[in-house]
Order: sequence, then C-alpha cells, then structure tokens
Amino acid sequence: MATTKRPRNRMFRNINAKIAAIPMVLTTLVVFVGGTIWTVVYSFTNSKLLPKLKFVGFDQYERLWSNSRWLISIENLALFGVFSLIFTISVGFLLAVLMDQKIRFEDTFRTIMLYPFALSFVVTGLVWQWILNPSFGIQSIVRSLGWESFTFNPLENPNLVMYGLLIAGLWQGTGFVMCLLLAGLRGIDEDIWKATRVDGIPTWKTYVIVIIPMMRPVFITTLVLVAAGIIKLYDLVVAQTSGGPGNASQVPAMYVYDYMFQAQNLGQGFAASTMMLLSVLIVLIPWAYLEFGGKKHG
Amino acid sequence: MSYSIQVKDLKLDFGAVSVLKTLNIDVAEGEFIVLLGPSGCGKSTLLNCLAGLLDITDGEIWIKGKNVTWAEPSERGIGMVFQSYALYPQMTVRGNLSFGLKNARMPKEEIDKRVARAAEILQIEPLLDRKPAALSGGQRQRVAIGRALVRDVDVFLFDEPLSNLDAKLRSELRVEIKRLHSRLNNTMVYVTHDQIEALTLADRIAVMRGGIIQQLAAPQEIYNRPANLFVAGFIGSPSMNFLHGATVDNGRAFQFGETKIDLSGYDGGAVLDRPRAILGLRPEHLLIQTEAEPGRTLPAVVEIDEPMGADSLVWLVAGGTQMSVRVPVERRLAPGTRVHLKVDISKASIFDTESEKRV
Amino acid sequence: MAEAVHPRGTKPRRRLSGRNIMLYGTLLVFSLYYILPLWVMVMTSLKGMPEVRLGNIFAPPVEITFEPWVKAWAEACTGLNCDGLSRGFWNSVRILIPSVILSIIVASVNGYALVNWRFKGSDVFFTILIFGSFIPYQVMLYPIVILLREMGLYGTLWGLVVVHTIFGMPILTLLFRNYFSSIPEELFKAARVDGAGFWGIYFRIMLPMSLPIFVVALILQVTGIWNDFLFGVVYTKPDLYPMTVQLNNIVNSVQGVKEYNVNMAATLLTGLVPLIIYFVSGKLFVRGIAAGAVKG
Amino acid sequence: MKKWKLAAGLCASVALPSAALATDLEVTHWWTSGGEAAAVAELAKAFDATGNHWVDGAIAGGGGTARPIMISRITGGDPMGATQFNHGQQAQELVEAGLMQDLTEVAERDHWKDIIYPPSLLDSCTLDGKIYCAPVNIHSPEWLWLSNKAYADAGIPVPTNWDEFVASAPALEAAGKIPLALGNQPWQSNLAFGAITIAIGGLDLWKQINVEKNMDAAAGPEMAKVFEAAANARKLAAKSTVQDWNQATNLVITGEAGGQIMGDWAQGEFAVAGQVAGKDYTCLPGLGVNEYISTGGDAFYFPKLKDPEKTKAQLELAALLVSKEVQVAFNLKKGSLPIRGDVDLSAANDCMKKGLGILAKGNIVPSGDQVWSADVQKQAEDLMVEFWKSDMSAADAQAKWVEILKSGL
Repeated sequence: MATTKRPRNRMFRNINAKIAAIPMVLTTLVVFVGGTIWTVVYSFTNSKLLPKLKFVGFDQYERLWSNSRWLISIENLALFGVFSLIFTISVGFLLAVLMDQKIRFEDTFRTIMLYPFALSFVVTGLVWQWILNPSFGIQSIVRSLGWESFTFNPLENPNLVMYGLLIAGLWQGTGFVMCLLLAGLRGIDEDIWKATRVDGIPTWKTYVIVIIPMMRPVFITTLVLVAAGIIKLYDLVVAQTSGGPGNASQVPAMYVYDYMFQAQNLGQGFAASTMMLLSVLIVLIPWAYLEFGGKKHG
Repeated sequence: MSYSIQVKDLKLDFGAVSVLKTLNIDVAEGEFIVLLGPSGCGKSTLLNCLAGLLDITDGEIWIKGKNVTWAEPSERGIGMVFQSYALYPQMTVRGNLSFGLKNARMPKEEIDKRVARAAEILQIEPLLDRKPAALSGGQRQRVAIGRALVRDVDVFLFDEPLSNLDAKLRSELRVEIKRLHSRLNNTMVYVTHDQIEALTLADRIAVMRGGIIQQLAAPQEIYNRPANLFVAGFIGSPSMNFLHGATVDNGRAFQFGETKIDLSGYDGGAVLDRPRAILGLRPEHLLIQTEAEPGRTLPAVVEIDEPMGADSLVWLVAGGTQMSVRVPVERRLAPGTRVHLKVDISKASIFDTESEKRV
Repeated sequence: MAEAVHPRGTKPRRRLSGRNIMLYGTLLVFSLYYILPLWVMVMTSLKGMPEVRLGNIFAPPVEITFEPWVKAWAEACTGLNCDGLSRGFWNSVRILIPSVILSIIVASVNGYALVNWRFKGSDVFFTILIFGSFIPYQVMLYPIVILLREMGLYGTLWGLVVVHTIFGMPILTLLFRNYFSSIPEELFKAARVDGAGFWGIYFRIMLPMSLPIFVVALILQVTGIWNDFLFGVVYTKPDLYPMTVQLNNIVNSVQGVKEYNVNMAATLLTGLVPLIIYFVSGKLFVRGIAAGAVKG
Repeated sequence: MKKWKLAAGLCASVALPSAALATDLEVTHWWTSGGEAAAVAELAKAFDATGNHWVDGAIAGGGGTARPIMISRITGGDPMGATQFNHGQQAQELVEAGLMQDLTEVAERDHWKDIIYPPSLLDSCTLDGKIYCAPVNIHSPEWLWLSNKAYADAGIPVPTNWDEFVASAPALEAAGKIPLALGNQPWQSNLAFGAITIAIGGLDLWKQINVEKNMDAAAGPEMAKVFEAAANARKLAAKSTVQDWNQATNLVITGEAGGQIMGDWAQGEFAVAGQVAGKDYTCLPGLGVNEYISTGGDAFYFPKLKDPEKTKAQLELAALLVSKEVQVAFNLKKGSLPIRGDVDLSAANDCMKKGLGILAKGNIVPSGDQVWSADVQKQAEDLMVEFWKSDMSAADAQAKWVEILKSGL
C-alpha cells in the first residue's frame, strides 16, 4: 500500500471507462485524423485512379484554384451557406416563437413542419425539381390561371438556381431547427418572462435582448448541425439540378466526387477535399477555442 | 491516538491551476469536522477527494488506518450525502437505500434488516415504497442520509446537505444530524458555507480559503481567537469590526486616530510596536455608554439601529470606520446620538496588517 | 425535463384578435409551404401517366389508381431486376436495425464517458469528433474503403454497420454528451459511493433516465440510415443494397418517358418508415431535443 | 452485451448468401435505360444458358455514379465477377495494380486478334501484351438524330446535314419546336462538341489534335471555326431543359424537338418507342458532313477472384461476350455496332447499316476515352457544360480548352 503502487494503479483505474472509450478514440484517431492526414498527404501527389505516393508539390492546388468550376463551386457554397444559415435559423426561430404562443393544434403544426426532415435530400431534390419545373410546376399553374407572362423557373436560370436549391433546402431543414429552438425557448425560466413583463419590456424586445442571448447553447448546437449540413451539401444538388444549368449550381462536394471518381484524378479530388477541410477548420477553430479553451468545465 | 481520517500533504491540480495546496488534516474517531469557507475555497473539492470521486495529484489519504489514496469510493468505508440529495429518480426509496448494498452483493435479509433500521432511525418507514419525486425536500434529504446510514460505515461525508432546504427545515435537520452523530458516534466530515451550521455542529472547524486550511480548531477557539484576518472576518454575523491603526508604547496600546486604547489584558502573544495593525472587535464585545473612559472607550456616532427580535444591532461610525454593536433589544438609540464604545480587550484580536495574522 | 415542454408565451385572450389572425395566418402559410410537396407527391402517385402529363400537378386525381404504387413496390425495373422496391426493403431493415442499435450504444457510451469519466485528452477527442461531423462523406469514401478492407469487413453488412456507426458518432455523441451533462453530477457521485462501476451506473442510473434522448437518437439514426444511398451502395454488394439504391435506380433509369407517378410512389414508399416514426414519436422528439440540445 | 452479440450473429447468418449449384457471377454495369436493359437481358440469357447464373448488378445514374462504386468494390477487396467500363484509359491502373484477370488465354484460343474489328478495340484492352478486357460493342457518338414529325409539322424537308439543320432552325422555332435537344448532363455537351469537331473540322484536324496532340492546331483558326459553330448550336439548344439524354431523345421521338446530337445508343430509345428509321426518324452519322465515326465503346473487365470456379465462369463469360450469337443479339437490342466484322446483321435497321458501312470503309477514329485520360475528359466536360449553358465567347472557350488538353500531355 505504498505510494510506489500508484502509477500502475492509475493506468488501470476506471479501466472500463477506458475500454468504453476505445471506439471513440479509434474513430477520431483512425478515421477522422488518420483519414484527414491521408487525404492531405495524397493531395500532394498525382494519384489518378489509385492512390500512389508520387509527389508533385502544390501542382494540384495551383490547378484547383485556376479552375473556374471550383471557383464557381466555392462561390455557390458561400452563397447557399450564408442564406441557408440566415434563413433556417431566422425562419426556424420565428416558427418556434409562433409555436410557443400556447397555440391550438400545436402537435399538428409541428408534425407538418418536421416531416420533411424525415425525407432524404434525394427525395427533397426530386420533388422540388418537379414543383419548380416551369412546364408543369408552379409557373404553368399560374399561367393556366390566366397570368400568361408569369415566369418562375429558378432551376433553369443560372442566376437563380442556387435560390431554387435554397427553397428545397429550407423546406427540408427548418422544421428541425424550429424544434431545436422551440426546445430552447421552453427551457427558459418562466421567471424571466415575469421579470421582463414587470419591467414593461415589449415582447419582441424581450426576445432580442433577453431570450436569444440566454439560448446561446441551443443556437450553437443548431449552428453546428446546420453548418455541418451545408458543407456536406451534395445529394440535394445532384438530385435537383445535377449542378446545372451549366455549372451554375456546382458545389465543392460535387467537384471532389467528380474528380476523384469520374475524372479518376484522386490527387485533384484530395486537393479539393483538403481545401474544404481547411475552410471548416478556419471556421471552427475560433469557435472551439471560445467554447472549450476559454472557460473551464466542471 | 487512532485517527479515523488522515490527509497527508494532499495536493490537487487541475491542469496548471492548483486547487488544493498541501493539506494536512487528522480526524479523530467519532469527531465531527466541518469544512467551512466561501464558495470556491476547495472545501467540496477536498470532500470529493476524501470520497475518491476526484483523483488527487499528490499526497495520501488514510481512512481507518488504511491507505485509500487510490481505492474506489465504495471501498473506502464512507457514506456520502449530497446537496441536491442525488436520489435515483427511477428507484423507490427502498431501492435507493439498498442500491449500494446490492452492488456489494449483500444477502437480501441483511439488506432488508439494514434498510428497516435506517428507516426507523430516520422515521421514513411510511415512505419506503414511494419514488423520490413524491417526497418533500426534507424527506428526500432524510432518504439521502439513510443511504449513507445503511452502508454501516464509520465515516460520513456531507456535502452541503442542508443548503437546498428552507430555513425551518434546515434547523430541524441540523438538530437531527447532531442527534444522529451522538447516537451513532461515527466520524463525520461536513462541508458547508453556513457558519451557524459549522458552529453548532462541529467538534472542530476547518476554515478554508484558496485551497488552504486557514485554521483548524474548535468552534469557540475559531470564534474568539481567529488565526487571521480572513477567519476573523468570515466567522460571525455581522462581521467583526476592524479598526485600522497602529500599536504603540511597546505594544501596550492601540492608536486609532486620536484615540488610544489600552491593550493590557489582551489574550495573545507579544504585541510589540507595529506601525500598521488592525484591532478586531466583535459586535457583542462592545458596550455602548454615554461617558468616556480614557484608554477603554472610543467615541462614535449612531447611524441606525436594527431591532432583530432577540437583540438589536446598532450601526455607528467611529473615526471614519463603520462599526456594529449588539445591544439588548430594549435599548433604542436615535440616529446622531454621540456615544462611547467600551472595549473588552480580553476578547479582542490584533492582527498584523502585513501578514494578516493574529498577534 | 418533462416540465420544460409547455408553451411559454402569453395566453391568447380572444379567439379572433388581430394577434391570433396574424399568428395562425403565418403558421398556415408556412404549413402550406411544408405540406405542398407531400400533397404533390401523394396526388401524383395516385394518377395515371396520361393525367400526369396533361394535368395540374396540384390537382387531385380525377381517377384514382394504385397502379403506380404496385409498380413501384413490385414491378419497376433496374437493369434486369424488375421487382421494384420490395427487394431493397428487407435489406434496408437488415441494415437499419444493427446500425441503429450499435451507433446509439456507442454514441451514448461516448457521451456518458465524456461527461462522467473524463480522461486525459477526452476534450480533444470530442473536439475532433465535432470537426468530424463537418467532413463531407465523399472525402472519407476512399480512406474508409481501405480501412474496411484492412479490417476484412468490406462488402459485408457489418462493414456498413461500422460505417454508419462512425458517421453517426459525432452528432449523436454531441447530443448524448449534452443530455448527460444535464443530469446532476451528484447522482453519478452517489452511485459511485454506492459501489456502482462504469457499466453499473450506465445501465442502472443513466439509461433509465434517458428515454427522451434515446428517442431523438433513434429518430435521427433511423432517418439517416434509412435514407442513406452512398454508403449502402459503395460499401456493400447487390444482395445487400438498401431500398434507396432501388429508388435511385427507379428514379434515374429512365425508360423512355419519366414515369413521375411511379417515381413519386417509390419516393413515398421509401420515405414511409422514417415518416411513420416521425408521426408517431414527434412529441418525444421535441422533448428529447429539449433535454439534449439546450444545455451547451 | 451478450444479447447484442446474439442478435448480431443472427443478422450475419441471415446475410450469408445461399449456396447455389451453378456459379453465380455478379456483373455490374450502368445500362438501365429501356434499350440498354433489353440488351443486357440478352447477355444474361446467353450466360445463364451455359449453366452459370448472371447476377445483375445494375447501377442507375450513368458511369459517373457507377464507376466509383465499381472501383471501390475492386480496391476494397470485394470485387464483382465482371464489370463494365468504357474501354480506354479508365481501368488501366486497376490492371497495372494486378487486380484484373488476364484474359490472354481465352483471347488466343478464340483468335480475338483476327476477329475483332477494328483492331484498335483490342489494343485498348491490351497492356504489356496481355489482354484484360472483352469489348462488347462499338459506340460512336457522332450522330445527329432528326424527328421527321417535327419537320413535317414545320412544313419543311428533313435536313440531310448539319448546315441544313442549322438553316432549318428558324422554321422549327416558328413552329414552336426546340431546334436542338440537349440534356443537362455534362457529358452530353462534351459529346455534342466532339461531334461538331469532326463534322466541321474534319478528320485531319481531329487527328492532329487528339492523336498527334498538336496544340497549335488546337489553338488554330480551324478549331476556332468549330467553336463558332458550337456557339451557334448552343443558341438552338437554349430552350432545352431536360436532364437525361434519353429525355432529350424523347423530345425528338415526340416531335417536340427537331434533332439531337447523340451517340448511336439513342436508336435503342427509338426502337423501344416503336419508331422506324427513315420513316419516323432520320439519322446522320458524322452529322451528315464528314461520315466518320469514332469507335469508343464498352468492354467488360474481370477482377481477379479467389474462387477458381468463379474464375472459370469469368473466362466463359469473356468468350461468350465476343461470340457471334451474343454480338448479334446484344447489338441489335442496344443499337450499337458489333466488335467483329464477320457477323450477319441483316436484321439491322437503316441507321445501324449506315454505321456498319462506315465501319467497313474504315472511316474510323479512336474515341476520346482511348486518347485522353478521364481527367482531361472531365475537365473538358466541365468546360463544355459551362460553354453550352452560358454566354462564354468561342475564343475564351477555345483558350481554356487548349489549357485543359495541355494538362493531359
């Protein structure tokens, strides 16, 4: 029972907890870290169909950044990302606030708003492709009602196609965000509401000044979920527009996939993936620093 | 002398932050120790270390003559009661009481016997088949104590067990805990930030701040002879009055502004001449009178008086320092009245301003 | 947690106040936006092709036919296989059950370990895990192929289960971690003093308290795994292809004219399982989210 | 945890494939349109007749969707029995990595060298003197398909070449038709451009650029004319918004569009729709200008398998694919040309016969798949889809195009 026993003891303390953490440790180290390093390393090679360690320096990156399709993809993703974040969260919040007004049929409304989340992006893309199709979708319906000059064909207009995707993306995702935020709203102490009412602060102001700051954790969770979805945007585009018309709705994930597998240029695909990961890191590191580095847990 | 708990050079770091700094405590068998201090002082952390819920960085913990530094909480022979009761919500009271015994694979008859005994001691027999959600706060805390009781251990650890209760229940349960202690006569370590609890329950109090034990002594000792300025200020309500001045005349007098107070009869070490010193006077050790006594009184002006039922507090200003004095409730003083405060120097404390230590 | 699911706003006073008209009006407009595609899908799937071609996509069918549903379920072809979605349905179920179970077990244990049994570097692993949720699946496709090959799991059901577990892990672990950290730590401490170990506390204390978050995890995983196409097709072989592969085949292999009615029926059939789960457990979902996402 | 293991075991045992008597061979391909599926059925029928069993692994969505799956399966160590690739450079690295079955034995026994025509097809399957794939058909993309109905509706004669087609466009538009149908998938734009290159630029230019890799010619004035022509063609296709190639073909079949530049596989769609060449539709190989066709096509590759029984079945399938009967049956349904000159295709329709004639004359060029890497092709596709769907100037497009070709040198 001397202190010399300690190191061994420490190693095997809570051994079950350590065993239980193995899947997570392996996943993070092997898959996420390992896979990322692997991808980065091979992005400096000229691997074609199969990964080969023949290094070519920054060639793949030079080519990537001079490729107009890649540049369009980045631009599109930025556009989609910004609008998607703004709209999913603001519409989601608006709906959550409305749902929080002791309304009747709350269950029905919630089900209606949430069900699209159960459907895959492939399905979402197909349905909206159809509804937005000018020859039998909204445009033709409005025209058949007599408004002959009505034009609404976002999927065929390169300048509008990203908004067409946005309509579908919002349809699929806002319900879930609404649920998250509704949950957040209901987690707020009733006394806060009483206090603001006593202070005579108008309701809208209470939301802006008191409630939203108090919901910071929910907003962060929501942000993580929504942003992770945006970066991965792929299925929806493939199903709804295939990146068209032209290259007008290309997104980075499609570029990665196409060059890795269709063009059989793994190096180029990996370079593009690396850039995507890098941009994720640039966004996430400051956040992670604030979230985990700044304050102590426990 | 056999110790129930010995803490030897215990250190605990969270990363670069040192939370507990080389603590040493010996607890005698059957002793009731209260860890007292403001929040963040490390008192709960120390208790968690004793329980084995936190791995310490250095040092040793011995319980009942065994080195348990690296033992599992359940192997240390302790029972623990938490502030939020920590009752398992999905289990009945009986389930809560017997959970630990079942984990120890105790025979069923023995479990039943122990549960019955604990329920009897705590008078919770009618509640045994209820879920915690159906209990009141006081009942919940009784069950929580019962959970420690059934373990039949020699050491009880209490982590602010009464802070979630209202004032009435708190004093009731306080008495109950005291009764329990005198009945079972086991060792108790009790964490609180409430000095009344500390003063009423403890055999000895350990006052902590910043991960360091400031003073470990019997309640009266702590009250009357606080080891330093922090302990003096922390214990007692309202707080001790502090007069900033100097000791003069080879330590025979305390100079406070124009007034000089004679220090003969001071209960402490050599006072010496100190250019900066603090005279600490508890509100109940001052007497309000109308005439001055040179070297025994200091002049003051009444600001306000607060009748508190049993007695009354008078707030005054003396030499620019606000002071409070406890007086019988019948004694009313109008604001602005000029009075003199008589000092009982045998109960006063003098602190060195630099070291903050009592002289 | 249960008390956190009641509405908080001011009580409506009069039935037909301006405020209520605004409130319900807005909700109805949004509901229209959400319900419209489902309406279109259902209506179209009940029409014959001639009517689809002529008519208004929003109009209900003049003549209801279940032919497209039958065709989507049992007759639609991909390549030589003309047995519709029925073929993939049971495969999907076979993939779904072990994947959902394993991924939820692993993620809940992760969350529990991260909250209550922190070890050196556990925050680092968690942070990496969150980064992981941002990695596009396409990027990981190739490394995972290599990984599964080395594990000898490539092309097997268990390989796919592992993949679903890996990619479900970040978000689920986040939710479980948040949920478990909202359970008072003292409860965990009490159980340790009572001599319960890692698994004892997990099964006896944590699990019984965690129904809502398990429902959320269940819904998210059922939806995600059921709707997955990429992993199902890349990491398994045809006799294990999930329903979505057939859906893709039906929708993408155009034989002459696109049979929109069959496509819509196929789409609805494929979405049926997650849809039913949503309709049934929507309320628990919100409750679970309330408990799992609110606490940071 | 024990329960889970038990459940896991149960699931795994259900997942085990049932043992079959005949050798099952899983064949993956992306032939899922009407005509294509009918053609595959012929292959399956013939293979099943040998006592083996064809397990169909069709993956819809075209080569772009299917190829990653196939490559993943092969490199992942769980290969299928046989898989379709476009012959050319697509599978080269898999062969080099030693993942593919050597077919030389079968090829020599059946004298593939003597019967496969044009020989370039077999060259594409050969690496270091060994043969690794069995070509099944020849596809030539350079066809213009015209709807007789559309022209009848517009009241003008069906054009006989590209220039006439361009000239007829205003009349078609006046009749409410789309002159040129073009799907949104990127490869379709690239294909159309390739066809226009041969038609407008001619064979010499084509060979200079694609075979001799003469970049000056690619940047030269003759090629500029091709780009101008393509820029002109994109105006004709401006109103076409369909996605898949066969939806575009369908526009021609129904007479909503005047014509479509598409490979010879399009006639499978006409056939499924019950249309007759010459009467309902007209086909112009080489866009009716230069009657040259490129000879790309599909080939089957056979990944190495451990089970010797399966290897035997693979070789049987390889031999079968090249055999006369299968060639006839398959290509008639698929609308593609056979890979051997010695088969009787009297049953072939007008268009196929035109193709056979050109083939017999030897007016052939290698396909893009054979001369350029997939990487170059993909980049060209990206450029073309952008060019066809935007107002990028012909000169800009040409400059970018040259850059892309240079990346593949």
